Amino acid sequence: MELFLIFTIVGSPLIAFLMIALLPHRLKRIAPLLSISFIFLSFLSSLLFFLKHPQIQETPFEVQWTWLQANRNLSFNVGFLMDRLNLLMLFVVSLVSFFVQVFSVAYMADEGRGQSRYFAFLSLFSFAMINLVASNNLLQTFIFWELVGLASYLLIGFWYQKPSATEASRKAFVVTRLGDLGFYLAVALLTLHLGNLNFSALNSPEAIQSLSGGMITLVTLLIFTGVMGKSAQFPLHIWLPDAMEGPTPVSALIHSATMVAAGVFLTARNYALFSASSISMETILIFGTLTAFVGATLATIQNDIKKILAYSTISQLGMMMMALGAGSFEAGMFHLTTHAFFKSLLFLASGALIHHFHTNDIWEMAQKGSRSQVLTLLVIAVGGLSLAGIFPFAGFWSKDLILEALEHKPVFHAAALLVSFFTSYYVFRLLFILYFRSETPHAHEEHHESSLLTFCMNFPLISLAVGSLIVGFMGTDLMHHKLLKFISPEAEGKLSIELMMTGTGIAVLGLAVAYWNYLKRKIQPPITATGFRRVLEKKYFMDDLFEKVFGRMVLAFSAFLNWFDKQMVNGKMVNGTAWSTLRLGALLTKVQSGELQDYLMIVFVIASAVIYFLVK
Amino acid sequence: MTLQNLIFIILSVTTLAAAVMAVSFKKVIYNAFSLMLCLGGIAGIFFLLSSEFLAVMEIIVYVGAIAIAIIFAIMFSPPHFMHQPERNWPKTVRSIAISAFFFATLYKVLTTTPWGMSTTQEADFSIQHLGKILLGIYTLPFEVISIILFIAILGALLMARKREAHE
Amino acid sequence: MSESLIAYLLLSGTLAAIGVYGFLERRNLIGILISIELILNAASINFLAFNKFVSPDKGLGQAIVLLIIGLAAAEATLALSIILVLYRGMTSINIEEANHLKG
Amino acid sequence: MHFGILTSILLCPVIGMILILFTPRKSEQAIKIISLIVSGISVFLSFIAYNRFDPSNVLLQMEEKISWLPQYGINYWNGVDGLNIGMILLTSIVIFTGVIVSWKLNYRVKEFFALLLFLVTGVFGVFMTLNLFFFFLFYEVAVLPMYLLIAIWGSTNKEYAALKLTIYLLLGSAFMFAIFLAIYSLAGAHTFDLMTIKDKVTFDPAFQKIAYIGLFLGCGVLAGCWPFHVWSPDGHVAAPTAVSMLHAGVLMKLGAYGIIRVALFLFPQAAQAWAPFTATLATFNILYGALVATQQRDLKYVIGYSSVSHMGIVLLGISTLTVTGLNGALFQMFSHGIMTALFFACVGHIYDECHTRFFDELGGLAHKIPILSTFFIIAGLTGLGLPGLSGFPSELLVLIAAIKTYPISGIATAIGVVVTTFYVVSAIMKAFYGPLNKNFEHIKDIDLWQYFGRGILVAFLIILGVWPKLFLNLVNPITTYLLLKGF
Amino acid sequence: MTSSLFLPEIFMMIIATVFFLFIFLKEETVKKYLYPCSLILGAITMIASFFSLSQKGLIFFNTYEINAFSQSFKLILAASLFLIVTISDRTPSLNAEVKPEFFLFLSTATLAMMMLTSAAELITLFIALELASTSQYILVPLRRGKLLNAESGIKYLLFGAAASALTLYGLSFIFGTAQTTFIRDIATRLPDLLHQPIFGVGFFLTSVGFLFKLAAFPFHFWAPDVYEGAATQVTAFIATTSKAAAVAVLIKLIYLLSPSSDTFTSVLVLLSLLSMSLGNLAAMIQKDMKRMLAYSSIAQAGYLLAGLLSQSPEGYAAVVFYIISYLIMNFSAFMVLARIAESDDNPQIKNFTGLADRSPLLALTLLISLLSLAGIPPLAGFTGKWFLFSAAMAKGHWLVVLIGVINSVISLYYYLMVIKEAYLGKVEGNANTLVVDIKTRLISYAAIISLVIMGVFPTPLIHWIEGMVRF
Repeated sequence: MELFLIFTIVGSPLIAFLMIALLPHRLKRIAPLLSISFIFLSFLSSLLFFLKHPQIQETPFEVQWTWLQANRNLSFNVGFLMDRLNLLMLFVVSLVSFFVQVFSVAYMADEGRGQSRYFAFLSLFSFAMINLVASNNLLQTFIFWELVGLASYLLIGFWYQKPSATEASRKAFVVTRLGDLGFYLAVALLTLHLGNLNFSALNSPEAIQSLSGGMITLVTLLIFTGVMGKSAQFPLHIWLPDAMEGPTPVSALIHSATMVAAGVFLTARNYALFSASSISMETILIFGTLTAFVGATLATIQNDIKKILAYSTISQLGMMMMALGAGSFEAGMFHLTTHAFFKSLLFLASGALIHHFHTNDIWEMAQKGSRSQVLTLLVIAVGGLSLAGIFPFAGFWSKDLILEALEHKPVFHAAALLVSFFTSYYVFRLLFILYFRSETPHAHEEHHESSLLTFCMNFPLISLAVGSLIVGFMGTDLMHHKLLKFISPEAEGKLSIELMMTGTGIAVLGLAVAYWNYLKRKIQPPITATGFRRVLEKKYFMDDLFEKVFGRMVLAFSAFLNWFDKQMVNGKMVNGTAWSTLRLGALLTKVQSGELQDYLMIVFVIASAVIYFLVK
Repeated sequence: MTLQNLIFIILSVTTLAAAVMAVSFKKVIYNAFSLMLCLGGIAGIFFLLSSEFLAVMEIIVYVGAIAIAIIFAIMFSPPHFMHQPERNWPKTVRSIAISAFFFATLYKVLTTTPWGMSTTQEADFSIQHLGKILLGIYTLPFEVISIILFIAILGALLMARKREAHE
Repeated sequence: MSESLIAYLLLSGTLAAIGVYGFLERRNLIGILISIELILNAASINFLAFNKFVSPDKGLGQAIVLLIIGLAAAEATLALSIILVLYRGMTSINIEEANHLKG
Repeated sequence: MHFGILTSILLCPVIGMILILFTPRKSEQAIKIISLIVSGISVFLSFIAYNRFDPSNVLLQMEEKISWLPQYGINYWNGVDGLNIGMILLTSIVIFTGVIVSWKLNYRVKEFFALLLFLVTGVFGVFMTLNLFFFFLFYEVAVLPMYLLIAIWGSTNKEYAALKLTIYLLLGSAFMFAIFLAIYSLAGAHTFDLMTIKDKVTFDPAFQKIAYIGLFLGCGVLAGCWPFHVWSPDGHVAAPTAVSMLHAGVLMKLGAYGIIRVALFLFPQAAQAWAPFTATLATFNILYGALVATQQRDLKYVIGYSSVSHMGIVLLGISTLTVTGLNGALFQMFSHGIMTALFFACVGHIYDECHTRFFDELGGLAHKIPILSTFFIIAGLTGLGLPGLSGFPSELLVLIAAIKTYPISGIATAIGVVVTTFYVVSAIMKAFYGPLNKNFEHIKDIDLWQYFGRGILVAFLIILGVWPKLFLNLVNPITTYLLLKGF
Repeated sequence: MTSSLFLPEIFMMIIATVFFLFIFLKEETVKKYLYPCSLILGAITMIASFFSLSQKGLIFFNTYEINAFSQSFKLILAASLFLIVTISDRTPSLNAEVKPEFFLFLSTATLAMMMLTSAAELITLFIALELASTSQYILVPLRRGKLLNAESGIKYLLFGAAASALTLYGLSFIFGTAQTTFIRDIATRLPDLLHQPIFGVGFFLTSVGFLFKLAAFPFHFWAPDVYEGAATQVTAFIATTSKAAAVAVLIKLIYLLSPSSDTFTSVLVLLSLLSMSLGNLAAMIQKDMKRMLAYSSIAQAGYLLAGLLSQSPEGYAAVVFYIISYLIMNFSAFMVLARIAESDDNPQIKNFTGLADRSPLLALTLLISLLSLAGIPPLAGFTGKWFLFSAAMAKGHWLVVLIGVINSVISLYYYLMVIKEAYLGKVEGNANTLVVDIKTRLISYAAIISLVIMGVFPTPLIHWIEGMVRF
């Protein structure tokens, strides 16, 4: 019975993908319905699985088969592991994916033939993500890790007519694969040294003893490079802002809740291995802080609504990494869950706004009377407040948990506070511009949408808003930390009061500064960027660093190789030898001078030489 | 020194001198004449080697026929008053060197090998014995030599006939 | 210098060497022909010398020399006829001008 | 005694060729059908051979032996074991799809298909035979028709490429010729039968060292080993579609197969001694091929250089001399064969439709030919080793084997994978995505028949990617046996 | 009885006399009857020598030995004469009135070569060699009235005269040391002769005459000029038949009398290496087809020497196998040449453009023969080379094998140039498709099939040859 449930969880999106891909043209229209129903089926079965196994915390359910026999004593297997961490992620992934697909029905309504392709890719992505989450060994995670990268490549480049979209998809795929390089090497090293890649084996105490300290650090850091690539940590985060070229529901699903969270999940999954080496924990902490700071600062100056949310995701992921680095993986996972809800909510809402105003720029939305979209603005407010960490919303609880985890690291604690200040600053900047700075809505033409489409648009928004509220409370002691207990039994979730006070204080401070800037002085977006702002404009020169330095250097080297191949290897070695044999031939024919006496001279010389040798 | 040796020395000196003259004179006609002299000397040596018939044959065929044919050819070819190409020294030096090298190796070979002298005393040099061999062991070469001569003459005729066709 | 085998062999060796010299040096076709005759005669001296001093059956060498003389005659006639054809073609029998076929 | 299945596979193309020679020149359709039937039978027969083959039994199966010239140690001896059953299957599939793909050919059809079948006979022969004489004979039979096929039906600077290719490959085979004879007489084997040589003769180390490197470079020339790879990009680009499919798909595997079957089998100690050298060459292959591929402006050149890079992975797998490495190499040979065949099939169609392969002239084709672009993208993804497609398991196995013995090569392979991703994705972007080039309005997508031809290849890629056991079960026992027996 | 022993030679003499009589007939009867009559006579000789294959015996006071070896070579020589005669119907470079003499000299040359193969006595050998050379000296300048052929004629004659003079000199040395000219007797005296260097010198000088006919390295200089200067049919004759005779004699001499001192073998190795490399390298840049085939025949002489230098029964068998396949390959190449050359001037490589369109059969024959010359499987050339090089390798001459194989790759280059011209060349305007008469068609099919059969299934032929090579 469990096996059947697992297969439905894991297999249903794949079936949806195959059915849509093989659908004849006439039936392309039912693609959305197909993919939504199957993702919902997967969500239901995971729920059912949880209900049937309440005591899931203690006895994880695992099943596996051998997939690849490398040689007599080395084999890789394929399997599924169901324990509290997996189930939590399964809920998050399938739920968010379900809401996004419902929303996409409305968003992609006027896409026509591309719609079936869109939904096929979406179900492919959900299949890959679910399997990644449910897998029981590192190799299978790596396999679906790359498939997820592929799905994000296909979806970012969905509107392949736009050169900028294809450019962004290429960048995303190459950068993530650069990260996966480390992960790939880690998988190879671990197979070499441990032979068995199951998570249970990896994190077992005897495995950690058998590996030398240096090897554990090396392997964990290599895995971390993979995580950096996928979860857009500091040096490899450059692809996420460009990934906004894709349709907004895609960003909502992939670039806020699921894919980017995969890195955090992987670290959490192998937490025993990671925590075994203090150096890697330190590096995770440092990189997490850097990412959080960079993300938050860059988000403050963006005018494109999706870019703001992208940078905010980067900074929140940085926060999660800081929590993991600091030693409490339940804080990280709890923030991941809450973040999944309110960030996907924010993205979907901004999608609704873009869909309505046909522009990404918040200032233009303001001119076009963004105030008129009451429901969307309300929902954005809910999401924004929970992002900023205001009291009753989900963000507040999980952020404070992280602050509490960072308690004993003063420097990183201060950095976290600074980041949450910037977070609340750009959230309220967004809200004030959209709400208070918007002109009175001129009588815009009321293009009425069919009731179904509006429902598809609003239902996910509302449910996600409610979700982001409930999830927050589940962590508090009111519901005696049901969610926290669910994540890790021994976590004592009470928060110290003064920490809550400082958190809220910082958030209010951010609100005040934003109010001062945008309502009081009504500053317009500055034209010329000066000083620190220019640095921000140039995204800390990171993009240039990659494009100009690495890209140019590698391409220059391969240009040299290409020249070397054409001229030296091909030109000199091959044509050269051919030319010299021909020259030798021409030389030999010179000997054939046509003079009989020259011939005979050679004949007699050689004849007497031979006689001489024969005699000697 | 017996009379035999004396004659041998005189004959060989004359032959060699004539041979040198045959290949060194600028005018071809002189070469032809010195060739005839040299062949005469060789006939003498044949005589010394106790095969008189061959000496006579040498005189008749070589001197009488081939040398004369050569002189005929010289008459047909460009008259000797036309300017003779002056001597090309590098070529001469080169050929002297090669022939000297050739002779040196031959000399080395000849002098080092122990020649087994024949033991049989009754040496029958007579013409009857020669005839018996020519029609005994060498019947086939004897026939074939006639075909060769026939072919050579036919070829010469052909070359001559080419003259009209050519004009 | 006693009249022994070595003497004759050396004599024919020098004759052959002179023939070779003539062959390589003469610029006139007929000159070359003459030097060929010389080499052939050197060989016949060789044969006769061996016939007298070494060969058990004295008639062998003589028969061979007889055949050689026949051969030489055939060769000479043929060579002379071709030389005359060449002379008609390029009005000179200088070997160095007969080098159109080369390369 | 079952009828000689191997000889009948070998005879299929020969009979086809003879039939074609007698069909009149004008009835082109009949010629195409004959070659299709013949290659179809060869596919059918190789499938029979495949499922009759029992992997656990490591010894030779379906042996056929006819003594040809016994006193010269030459006898016609075919046999199948784990190494070549996969290759025979690969060849039959590639020729079958190759014939389908060149269905629209109209210039001198008779000679084209006759030469194509002659080429395949050579390839089949090499994969089946266990006698060095016939190995060499079929090896050259496989190379020579290449010249005419490329020189007459080829495209960019075809004559130069054809000549370079033929002379290069034959020069490589010249070394093999000398070494085979040396094995026969110098080492006193007095037979060309591979197995009897192995049992009868123990070669002295000095001879082994020279012989191994001679064979490795001789076969390596065909396998596109680094300094001798120069002919393969030009050859692929100039060759017509079916020929470059066969060539990159199968002929390059001939070289690698030769190294394993003859060089590694007979001279294991020398293989060990030379392993570091060959591994560095292979690493050079991988990185060099990938990096140069990024610079190419012609779609076919990109694939040509990618073949060089992927063959580097095969050579690296061989030089690790571990069971995993060898399994990875054999798997990569099979999967790369199918992948390149698919690549060239797609590019062939693009060239027929748009008459150009340069990136700056192409663009936005996905809009007009969606099915073909999907096939191309699938081939590209296999190239960059995406899990779920057959490229991944082989690269994984080779990486694991390489990391243990040559860590630098292992890292280089991983970096190579990233560079491959870059040039594959850029190629897809430049050729298929972006705005549609205006003068390609008229191009039409592949019809059902062509779809079927390429579909088989895609099916193989996916099946092997998802379920690699199918191929590895074949290969595992023989490689373990080979390496155990050798060292 | 003895006459049946001497059957092939008798028939050759009959042919010679018939052709001689033709000289005196009128112009148009000659034009009408000469060619068919020569075909019939050629065929009869071939059949006669086929029937006399099993003869054995010694005639002419055992100076003339008839055994399997000599009889099979007579069959080969008769066959190649017949083939040469078949392609001499239209000879643009020989004017009509010279035709009877042309056939006469051909037959006398073949007669002489037949005698060469079974001569058991050195002087008979030499005289037969002279007869063969003399008839060839006349054939070369026969070409229609251009100066070049006279020049090539005189070069061939003088070079030949020098070579035969040296041979004669060598013979005198052998006569001097062995006191006898019968090869069998010398063979019996061989053990004590070997330590005398003079015998080695004599033997080498004797082989000079035959290396000259084989066109091996130092004695090859005449080949390019003569091949280019002579008429196509004459060149074909010199390239095929005289080479076969030279090989036969060399095999017999080396088999029986070879001073197996390693200096002699290293001399042969040197000659083989040099002629192979020089032949192939020089041929690469040739434009004139006949001159290219001349250089390629020098290279083939190098391969034959590679077989000879092994001085082992397998080596000799390989040489005989290779010379047979060489005859067929070279003959079919010259046949295509003869058909291509309409006018008298030599066919250049560019005359072959678009041959595949003009006449596919001739193009195919050219392709098969040139590829077989280059040693590409599955043709006879490859199998021949395989046997040659395996014999050489058996005696440890790995350098000869390596250089030989690299040379055959180089040779492939210039053969491919011709094939490229034939198959890829676009002939502008409506190409006058060559009308190929039945006879050529038949011979082409025969040549192609025999080359492929000898390549793929050489067993019966090799067995027959091995039996034959035993003296």
